[in-house]
Amino acid sequence: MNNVLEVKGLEVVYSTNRGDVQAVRGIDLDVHRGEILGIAGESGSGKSTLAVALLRLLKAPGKVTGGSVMFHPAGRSPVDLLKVHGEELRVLRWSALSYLPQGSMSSLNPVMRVEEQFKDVILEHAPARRDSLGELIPRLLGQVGLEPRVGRMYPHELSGGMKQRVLMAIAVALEPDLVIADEPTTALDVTIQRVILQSLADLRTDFGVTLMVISHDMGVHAQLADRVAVMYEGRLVEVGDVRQVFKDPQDPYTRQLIESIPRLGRKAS
Amino acid sequence: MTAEAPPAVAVDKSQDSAPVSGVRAWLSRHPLAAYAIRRFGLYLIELWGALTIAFFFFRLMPGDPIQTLIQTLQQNYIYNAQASAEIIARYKHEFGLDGNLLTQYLVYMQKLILHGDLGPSLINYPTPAQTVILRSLPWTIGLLGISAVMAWILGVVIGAIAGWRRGKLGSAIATNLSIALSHVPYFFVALILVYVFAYSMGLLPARSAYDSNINPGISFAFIGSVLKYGLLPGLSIVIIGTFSWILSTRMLMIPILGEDYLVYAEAKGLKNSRILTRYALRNCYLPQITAFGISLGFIFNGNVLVEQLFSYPGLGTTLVTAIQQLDFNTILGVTDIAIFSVLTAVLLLDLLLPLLDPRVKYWK
Amino acid sequence: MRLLTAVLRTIRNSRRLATGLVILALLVLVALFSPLIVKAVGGGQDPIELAAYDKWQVPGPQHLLGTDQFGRDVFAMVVKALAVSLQIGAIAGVISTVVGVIVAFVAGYKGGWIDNVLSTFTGILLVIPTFPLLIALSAYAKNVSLFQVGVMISIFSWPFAAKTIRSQVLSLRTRPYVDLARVSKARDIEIIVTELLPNLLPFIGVGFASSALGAIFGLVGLEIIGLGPGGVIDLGQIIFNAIGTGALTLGAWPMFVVPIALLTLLFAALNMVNIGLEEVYNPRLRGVAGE
Amino acid sequence: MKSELELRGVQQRFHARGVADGYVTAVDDVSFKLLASPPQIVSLVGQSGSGKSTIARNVLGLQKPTAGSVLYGGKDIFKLSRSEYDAYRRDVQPVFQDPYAIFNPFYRVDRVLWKAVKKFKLASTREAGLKLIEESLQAVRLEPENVLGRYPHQLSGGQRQRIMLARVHMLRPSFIIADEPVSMLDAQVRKHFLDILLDFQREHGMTTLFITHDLSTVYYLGGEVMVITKGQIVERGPVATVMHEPTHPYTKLLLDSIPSPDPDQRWTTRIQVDELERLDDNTPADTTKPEAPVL
Repeated sequence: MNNVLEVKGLEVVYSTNRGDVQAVRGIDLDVHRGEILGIAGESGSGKSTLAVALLRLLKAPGKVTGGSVMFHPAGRSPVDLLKVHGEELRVLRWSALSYLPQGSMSSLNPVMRVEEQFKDVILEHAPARRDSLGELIPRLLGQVGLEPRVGRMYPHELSGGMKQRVLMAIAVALEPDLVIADEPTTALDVTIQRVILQSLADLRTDFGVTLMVISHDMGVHAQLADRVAVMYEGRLVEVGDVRQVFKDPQDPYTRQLIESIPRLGRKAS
Repeated sequence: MTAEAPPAVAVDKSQDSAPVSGVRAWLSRHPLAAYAIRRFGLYLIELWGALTIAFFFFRLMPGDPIQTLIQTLQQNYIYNAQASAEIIARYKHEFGLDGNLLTQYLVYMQKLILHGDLGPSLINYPTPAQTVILRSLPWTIGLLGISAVMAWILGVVIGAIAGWRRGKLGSAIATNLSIALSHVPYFFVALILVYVFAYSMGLLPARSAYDSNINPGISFAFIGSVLKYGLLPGLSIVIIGTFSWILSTRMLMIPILGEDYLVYAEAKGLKNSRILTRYALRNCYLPQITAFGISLGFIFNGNVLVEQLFSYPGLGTTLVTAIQQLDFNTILGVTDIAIFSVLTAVLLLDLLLPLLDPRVKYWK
Repeated sequence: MRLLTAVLRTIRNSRRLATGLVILALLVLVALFSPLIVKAVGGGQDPIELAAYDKWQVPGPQHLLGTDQFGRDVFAMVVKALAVSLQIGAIAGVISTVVGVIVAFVAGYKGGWIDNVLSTFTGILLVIPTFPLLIALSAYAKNVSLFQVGVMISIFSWPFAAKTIRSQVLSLRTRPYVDLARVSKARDIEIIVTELLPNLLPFIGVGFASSALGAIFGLVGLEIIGLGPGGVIDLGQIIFNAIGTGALTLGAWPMFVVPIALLTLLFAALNMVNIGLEEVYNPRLRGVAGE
Repeated sequence: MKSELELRGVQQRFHARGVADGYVTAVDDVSFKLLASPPQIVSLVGQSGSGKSTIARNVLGLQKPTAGSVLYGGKDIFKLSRSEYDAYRRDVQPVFQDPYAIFNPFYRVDRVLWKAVKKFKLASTREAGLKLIEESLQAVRLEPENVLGRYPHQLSGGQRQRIMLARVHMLRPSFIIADEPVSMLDAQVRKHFLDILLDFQREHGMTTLFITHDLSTVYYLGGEVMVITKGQIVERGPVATVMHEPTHPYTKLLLDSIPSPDPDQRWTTRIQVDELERLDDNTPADTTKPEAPVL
């Protein structure tokens, strides 16, 4: 099976007291093993809701009202992500399906050292690695360009870019099949953004993970993605190879999106 | 015409540009030490301020207790001896009442700080007030300390769970009970406990701190008796205290549930129990440690009445007796001791905090 | 007018706040009409006069809650005492809120050394046990009036209001709309009154409710020790009376239970208002609060 | 006419705990001059923590610099006489970053416009005031009936930010200090906003100090640009020159970090940004920032 994830007819609504608001409207999407898939769209397009639904982190008043999400972790039997619950879901998490949140959000526990936040997830899913932790954590940190001593630090002692890198290292700690990254470069300074984008590309090379990168920034997709899916008002309007999407957009909305990118009169090196 | 106030300027920022001194550089490299020093400095200021407030408060009180005392003394002398100015002056001196207010203050503070001397107690003359107070201090520290800590632990744990499981029946019951009862004075519960367990059922004693037939000392019988007699007064503090900690912990817990790091912990596939203890509880009990310190003075206030109700031989009872007898050195002394104990407890908690919460040392 | 709609909107958003306010309103109503109620109970004579009736009557149709050791009607006493307890809450609540608000605004807005001094002073009063000071004060100042007791209690309860409001002022004064007011030539006092104060109303409400709670509690405490103001009966005094005369053992339980129940109800109502306001106005609680 | 706004050697330090000497220097010896005529657009571009917002507060008189001075018409703005102060306030007006927080949630949005009318005595009657307000709203392409009488939360971010422009339009200051005014707006709305600023320059002769982290908006606006990092201005010049021939390594780094929206122009080289150097100062990264972190 070459697909890690097969989304079919996914529907998500948010119930409000003025009726239901449909945030995701019947999405069909395959994620190929080993690729970097970009999900593009403006704010309110439903791309973050899609990510949250796939990660099974959707909270009330949001609710999945239809569709299936077949997940094919290596060495395990395929499951419908929307139908697993409790312990089964918990075991699947991180070792197979992992999450890279926005670094500027407070995703790291403020009162735990960085290394503790590696340890708890590793020990939860791979207790056999207890003895190798002392070597594993510095190696993971090194992979994203951080020194070992960062492990001894607390989140408030790190800059936004460093936090993002720590989150990246934790995300791949158990070599998951799929990492869903939600706006991984947003709210970072441009110079840091570039470093983060480079490290994300490295993750695929070094760990062979499949990455699904959600971003409103078309520049991110142009630099990083193999394929791009464009969302608009809860629908997928276009999915295709990154070159095709940028050079020859099929959907008028995609075209508009690409045209609205502010351009500098200077070519990036 | 000159300018009126130029536009208000953000204020908490320093304008001076003093050269970097060695001390400041050292402190900036040792934030923990800097924190401790700053905190201890604040403690000394608070202690001095509170003792000063208490002193002047009592000396400047309307109704002038001093005058009343002098009158009482004078009356006594008429029976005992000639009301000579000399004798009155001597008593005034002994009680620290000679000279003007400032002199009195300086003498009082000097004696207090250098010798721990609070002046003689009036009712137990010539026993010094500190001796009277020190007799009752252990009882209060034991009763109040143990019950306050128990209430805190119970309240924080139950409150955290109530927040965590909000929407569930148990949580709703705990929450609403707390809302109804958390501001009820301790002695209300004490009264009800006395009524039910002491009068109606006759199970537990309603007065005193131990069985007077048992000799005080380190013996099982005595300790058992202390526990038995302390149960009802202690319980009344624990019950109400727990409710109020439940409420405030729950209020702290609920915003934490919306924090990104909890979503992240869930995405990590950690067990629920682990998320509750390592992520949620760990972030919400820390502010409660500071709150515990601040609540101590308040708990002491309530405790005065509880002790009074149970004739518990602690500071509260000593205080009320002293007030009824106009024993002003003892009154002021009890207040001073209470101030000292509470401020010191708060200081110790605050110094402990950086060891538990890595963020503290950077706080202002 | 707009204030009113804002208030109504707030109340609609919180069942807890609404419940608290309704209970409070009922209690206040009873207190307001207490002279009439007492009159009705007496039916021409004063039911709280000494030896108005036989003493120690058990509750019945004649005397809903029985009579006390002096033959006074307990129901009438409780109604009147409720009014007194609410009065002390209102007096001390208003004084400490006003003082607290002023201190909080001066400290929070002016900042610098003024803030340091005021905050340290507030901090001292917050932490030190003030009850000894309070009881001593009432012991020495004999024959104090209810108002004086209210003032005395306020001396110790304003720091709570000051502390809550100061932290809000600190967070509000850096808001961009304050900057905008400054570049529109608004003066400090104008900014405080028109930009900050309206947004602080709920916190001022919380401060008031807390101070009122503290004052009622404080007065009851004084009565328990027998140091209350002269000439008035408050709920605490009835309880003190019940304990002192051993009413419990005489079967006159209403003298003991009813005032405690009423006070508990009052505390609960004020507390609900407190918590309701906090939940409605704390954006971090708003999203997820409510059961 | 007082037609100059000048920063001369402005330095701004803040107290901070846990740093080497107890201070962080947010703005370090910054000097530049803005001229009212000819009207110009000067962009100040820098990353978070570079000190650019502090400069805005200095210029607006909201924060008194630790050293150096802000001069309006040659006089220190913190030492103006009353009439000079009035003129300065009238002549230097801001547009802030956050279109949500700029409105006091307690009041209707038109209050900020009425305040401007009253405080700066723009009209003597209510009718004249209303007419002025409606004109200005139309000038920023807002329908008066759609915004007047509304509460802030009933309007979109773009609408709110344009009300602030309407306020500027009414006051006709010589200088607009715009601190990241478009960073919280969507791309489409952002373009609108920038066009209005350009209009103001052309039609009403207003000079704008445009503070931003985003080089692409700088490019769109044109004019002059100053690049700031670590509190110091490291490069300045016409936008075209700076963008095409950057001389300072930091400007080059900034330009190189903008992801090109073309999959055929991916980065081939790597850059190193040493965030770890901050750790060596023993500096807690998130607590030294004197300003609240921007969203």
